[in-house]
Amino acid sequence: MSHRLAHTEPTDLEAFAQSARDFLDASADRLEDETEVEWGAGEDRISYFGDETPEDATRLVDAARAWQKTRYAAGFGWITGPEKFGGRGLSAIHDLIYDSIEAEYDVPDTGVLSLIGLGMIGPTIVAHGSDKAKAEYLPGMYAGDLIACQLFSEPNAGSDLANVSTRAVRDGNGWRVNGQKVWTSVAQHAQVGLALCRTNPDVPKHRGITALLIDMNASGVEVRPLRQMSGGAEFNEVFLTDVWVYDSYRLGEVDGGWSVALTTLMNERASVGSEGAGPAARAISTPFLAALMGENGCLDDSHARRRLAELQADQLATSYLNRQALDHLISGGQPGPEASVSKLLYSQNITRAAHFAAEVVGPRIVADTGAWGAFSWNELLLSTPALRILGGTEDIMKNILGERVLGLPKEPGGDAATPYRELRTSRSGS
Amino acid sequence: MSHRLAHTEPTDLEAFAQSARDFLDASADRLEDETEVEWGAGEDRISYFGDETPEDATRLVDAARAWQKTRYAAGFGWITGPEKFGGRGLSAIHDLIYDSIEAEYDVPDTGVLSLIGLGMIGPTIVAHGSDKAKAEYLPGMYAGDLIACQLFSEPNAGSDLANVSTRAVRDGNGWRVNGQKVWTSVAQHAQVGLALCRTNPDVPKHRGITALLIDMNASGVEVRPLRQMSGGAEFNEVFLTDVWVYDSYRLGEVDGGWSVALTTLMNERASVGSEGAGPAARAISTPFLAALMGENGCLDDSHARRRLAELQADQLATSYLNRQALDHLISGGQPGPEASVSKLLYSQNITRAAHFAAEVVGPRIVADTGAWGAFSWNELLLSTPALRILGGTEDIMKNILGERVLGLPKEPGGDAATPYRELRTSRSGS
Amino acid sequence: MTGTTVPEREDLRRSVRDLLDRFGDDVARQDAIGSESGHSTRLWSALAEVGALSLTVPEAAGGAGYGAVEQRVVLEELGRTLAPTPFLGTVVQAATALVASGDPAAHPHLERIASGATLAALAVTEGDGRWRTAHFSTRAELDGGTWRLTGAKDLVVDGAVADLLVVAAATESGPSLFLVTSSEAVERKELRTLDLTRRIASVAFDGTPAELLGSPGDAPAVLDRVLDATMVALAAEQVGAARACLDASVAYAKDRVQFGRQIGSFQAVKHRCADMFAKVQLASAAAQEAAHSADREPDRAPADVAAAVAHSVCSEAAMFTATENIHVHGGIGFTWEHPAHLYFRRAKSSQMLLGGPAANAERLLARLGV
Amino acid sequence: MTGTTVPEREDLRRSVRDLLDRFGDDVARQDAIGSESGHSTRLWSALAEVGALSLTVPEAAGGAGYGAVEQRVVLEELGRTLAPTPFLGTVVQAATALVASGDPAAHPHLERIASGATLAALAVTEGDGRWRTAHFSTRAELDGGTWRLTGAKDLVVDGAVADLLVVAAATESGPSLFLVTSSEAVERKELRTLDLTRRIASVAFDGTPAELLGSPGDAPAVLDRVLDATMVALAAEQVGAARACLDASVAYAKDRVQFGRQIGSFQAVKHRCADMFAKVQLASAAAQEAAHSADREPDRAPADVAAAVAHSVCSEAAMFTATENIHVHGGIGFTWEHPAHLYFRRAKSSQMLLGGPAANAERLLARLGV
Repeated sequence: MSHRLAHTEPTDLEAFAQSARDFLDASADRLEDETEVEWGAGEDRISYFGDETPEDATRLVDAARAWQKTRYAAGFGWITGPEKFGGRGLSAIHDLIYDSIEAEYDVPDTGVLSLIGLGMIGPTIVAHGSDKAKAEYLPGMYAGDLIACQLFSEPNAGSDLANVSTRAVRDGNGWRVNGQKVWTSVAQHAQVGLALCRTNPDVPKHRGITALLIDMNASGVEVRPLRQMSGGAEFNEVFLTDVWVYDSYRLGEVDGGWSVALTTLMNERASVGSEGAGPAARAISTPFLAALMGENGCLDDSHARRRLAELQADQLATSYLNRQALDHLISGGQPGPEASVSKLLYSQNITRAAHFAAEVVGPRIVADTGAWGAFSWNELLLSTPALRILGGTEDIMKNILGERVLGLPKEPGGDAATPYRELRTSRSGS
Repeated sequence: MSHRLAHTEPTDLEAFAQSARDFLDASADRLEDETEVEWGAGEDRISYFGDETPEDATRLVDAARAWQKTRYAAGFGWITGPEKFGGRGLSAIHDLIYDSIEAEYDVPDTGVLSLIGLGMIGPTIVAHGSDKAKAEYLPGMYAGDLIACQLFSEPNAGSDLANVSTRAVRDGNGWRVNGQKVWTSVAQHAQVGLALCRTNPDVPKHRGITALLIDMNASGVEVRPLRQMSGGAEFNEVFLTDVWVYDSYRLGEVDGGWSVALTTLMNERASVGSEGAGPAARAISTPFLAALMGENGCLDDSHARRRLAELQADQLATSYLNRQALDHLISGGQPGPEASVSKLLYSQNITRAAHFAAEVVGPRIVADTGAWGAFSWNELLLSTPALRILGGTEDIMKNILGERVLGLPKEPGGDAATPYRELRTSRSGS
Repeated sequence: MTGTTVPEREDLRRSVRDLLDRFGDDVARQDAIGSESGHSTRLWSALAEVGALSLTVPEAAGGAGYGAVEQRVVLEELGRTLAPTPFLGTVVQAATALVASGDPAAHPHLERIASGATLAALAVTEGDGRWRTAHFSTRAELDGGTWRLTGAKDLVVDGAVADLLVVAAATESGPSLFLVTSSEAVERKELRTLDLTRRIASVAFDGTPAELLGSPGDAPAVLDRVLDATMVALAAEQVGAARACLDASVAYAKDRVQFGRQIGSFQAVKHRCADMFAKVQLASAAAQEAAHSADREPDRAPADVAAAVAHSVCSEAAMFTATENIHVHGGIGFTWEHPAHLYFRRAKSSQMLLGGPAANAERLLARLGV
Repeated sequence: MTGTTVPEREDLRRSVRDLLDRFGDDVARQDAIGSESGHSTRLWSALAEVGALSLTVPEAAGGAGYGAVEQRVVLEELGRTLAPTPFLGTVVQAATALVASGDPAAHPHLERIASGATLAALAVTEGDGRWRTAHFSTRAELDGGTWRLTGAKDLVVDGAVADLLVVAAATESGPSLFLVTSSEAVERKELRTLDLTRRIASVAFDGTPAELLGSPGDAPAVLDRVLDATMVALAAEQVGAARACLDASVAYAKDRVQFGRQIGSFQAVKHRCADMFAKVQLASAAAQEAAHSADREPDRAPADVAAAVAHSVCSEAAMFTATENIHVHGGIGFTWEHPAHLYFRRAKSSQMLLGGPAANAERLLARLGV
């Protein structure tokens, strides 16, 4: 899809777009439009989360690294980064343009590097890191050598992220860190992690947190895979036991980690809306679902047709929303609340699609009889509860929309002014 | 429907049931089972709220009074009432048995007397009234001469009922009352109203309310009909201007009106579950909706069929729930949370049915082309928003279920301890 | 092609909004609802004056020659206030049919529509009220050089006030469109409506003299364009109405205090408003896409798909926000005096006018090739 | 007729619950899931000992001669804990078929089922997995006085562990039921299942020797009874599971603190729990009605209608509460280790096992005469 580039120095951007096309033409094949579904051909796996064997996972990570290396070398690996640290020094608009052009090509999925590391941790290091930290990590990350993860959530700090209890205490010219992190994706592949640590328990929770870059190979760091209900282990628990970190790997001020975290989260929210239908896009597309209905003898059933139509109307409208938000950014607009809305809609659409497909499949969803494209819907179905929780639960997203976008009043009796040490915690502790 | 009468002195109850049947056989016709729908026959009005002409309304009130007089004379007008005031002195089980037997007969609808007056205000007078008030009002009410209404809600006291601002101040051997009540059904027909009044603004809101019986014909009482969105005026506003009331018409203690109100509300909640599908029962029954589908050519449409089936499954299950709750009471059990659940389900079922019917009707729901059973669905459709609000909003019912039934904690920062005078109010005042 | 810039459209919005603030408040709306014609002729003249009626009329017929993108601005504002006007019947349905017919004889009519001098309506549906493009039982026959119409049309939007009727009828050469300008042998009946802010009539013809519009057999193609234009127009209106409901709920939730708190601080109310907001955002995206693709902008969704998507999503958003707005308002929200029910009525009416969700689902699937 | 009083049934519930507390906790469940047979044989023996397996077996066959009302107690408890057992295949499906066949030759099998000595399963569905009572492609033919079965059955609940298979097959006299007790020419394959706490197998026959159960052509009538018994049983199980999810959510909402408050004090969580409670109450009423009407109690709903109503309402309640329970628990709720997903899996599986909502909607309408 090409974009109208009005309002923003068309010539420069057009030249940039052309250079991106030249690079991609030389380095990758164009994707072909999939309008025909060949039922029964190929693998019928329909997944949201990865569930690869360790060997396959390594292969995919290697491919991601290699493609990042290639585009970095060509000047498209870190378009918005400062030139001093290996970036191209161009605008976010250039970045969006490159992404929309790259989406037309068949290139390796670089999510393992880009979703967390390059998309969220990188910009946070740029904004808050010491020169030493920047120089040490940024070029390696964007050259595809280093993978970064986000050590934020804890068992008692989920929706209430500022409630982190992982302790960092001063120790010489660094910090000694103890605690447990959870829901850490890509930790098993990562060389570096950004951790939120409690450094002052005597002030309110938002004001006693410090952000530290942790070497994931350091002594005391233990990564344990956390298996999710759909079967795979997309996430990890990370145990930090007397992990020692130089102070120069601190981001932001001591006790000023909350604003560092906000930088990271801001970049997360901005990325969510653009993901489209994600890994399950093909499976919940009109042609695939229509083929599924045909295969199961209900292509003429008015109930199934009605549900397909309603689902596709909502999915298409969501895609219009996302595309318009991107157009808006490309033409120089500020990001709006579309990302939060898009996240809510996205999880609703996929959930409806998965239940719809299960119903079309009928009883063969219950056990694997070997029929192609039947039992395979389970993996997506079993991922749907997570979509309402990950990256901010539905409840939290609605609070954000209600309070920050619509200006509705907060709940009374918040704990933002209570010293962390005096806060109430869950009885069972997890 | 006959009830199994195990566990509670079968002989006495059976004799009572037989006497009720004898009375009803002599005084009324049996209802015939309506299983066949004759499409296009008779009136096609499908309403939840009444919307009669004043003449029709008077005729219906007269018929209700006459029937109440008849059954009172026969000893079935106030089965649970104290004999001293004209009641029969029997148990609530006898009452339930009589109701379930009367439901088999074609008798005038006595809702205008019984829903509020006999069902809620009467028991409150019995529990909290002076002997003078009891003697003056109770026999008249149960003999069908007096209609009673409930003067509780106000513009700023809806969900937050204890927030009433209608003032009653001591004046000689009585009270002078000023204020405005709203959502008062049957006020236009009523001779007496039970009002909650603010008598002490210097204590928390629940502790400064007094309950007074107001003569609706007294000087200073003005009843204005309040038209609801479906067109009729089921409710009223009642303006009280310097209305004077003898202290002997006070119910309960001075400043003790909240517990009086709780007695009234308890009787409301108990009555809700038993109402079945209410006035729209026939219209949302399987035969009627199936006839509607047939008439509109979608009896074989799988989408319409699926929606009909889901609706009927939920409606039938709701009727099982109500019937089982009644059985439970008849066999001596305590009322459970079924009434609140039943109210939620009831409003959901009717709302779904009305929207379903509108869709089956198609574009003829938009304007009255004269087709029988088409445009007429609008009145029910336009009543559905009220069902989620009246008698406790959905939100309040869910708070009750969450807090009182499931034991979940209340919201922090309530105002139950703040003196009424210091409470925050809405800026616009309504 | 979009003929206007975003700032130009915002200017248009402001001028329409100013008008509606003056002529379309609650009192004016009640007056219009109760009036003989069902709308304020002063508002209609004022809309003509700011050019709101001529946006999509071709330049050749004295209009601005713009498209759905510009008209959307007007419709959002009309939807926001529910100011009763004959815009849908006259400017959307009848004028689109006149333009789509390609008949130069339609130009004088379009000019008069653009200037506000003529009100018009499109008479298509019959007995069951369902949109159709063929198989009309209303017939036209040539009688000594004059076409004469016989038959009955139900659900004619703005049919009672229309000076000009565009009528679909069967002929020997297939379904065709006719213009009726006289009142000879025309029987009109204003119907009771669900939506109190939009008038609908039935119209019966009994040998009524009529002029052929375009060529015989043209009706299906023209009516297909009218259908899509109506869906795109309703979508814009629905977004305006849905946003009005959201705004009203948010304002009330900030103002209303119960239990010592603004009710908007309760999660039940806050999340209800957030859900309304999400629906409005989605609907707005769909309506925007439908308008821009109707105007054949590049890099947009296929116009026919976008129109059906918008009709589905915007109907749902309007219905949802209208329902929840009443709920947020509690008791006051379901009184006759409060405007909340007018949005509920409009939402249900617009959702059902073109056949309802079932018909639109099949329309969308057909357009997606399923 | 109900053969027991409420206190007697509460005694039964207590004894089953005690057993499950001992043999059916999280660890035991994990062991069972990972085991060869998919269940704990010790638990099965213990269930037999307290009489839980013989409730609906006729007295003539050594059972208690009770009905669905009593079995509902056991099934609610099994649903509550999701203790993996072959109860559905053996006691509900196979035993109901044996009883309904009216064949005295079934008595020894019923006796062994009642004592826990025999596990059994019913093999009905074929290729598409849909419940059917006729048109089987599996065929039975008489071969010198011995019936021999040929064909394949998919989705046989507890099929891999069953000592006794009740098989539906076509014969020249119509669809009939057969008993297979040998493993000669039987190929069984344990299938990967959505529901990890219930085993399902495919079974193939290739000239397998079998005994006729009842008379030729009896299968449709018997299978209709099995279908209703299965719906009533699943409903009871689903109520137990739904209540377990509600209880787990309420407990977690009281325990878990975020933002300095128990999360159950937030309306979003509180109202979610209230919604779950409403679903549980409705489902419980439907399951109760279905069980009592199945036992032909007077003044109850028609048994066939109540069974289909219960299957609809209880499936919905189980699915809803399982989904919302995960959501209330947040991240921990969608981990493999937490039992929440087992309820989600069971809920979807039970909802779809007999054809799913579409099939059940038509079933209900047929029973309502529509």
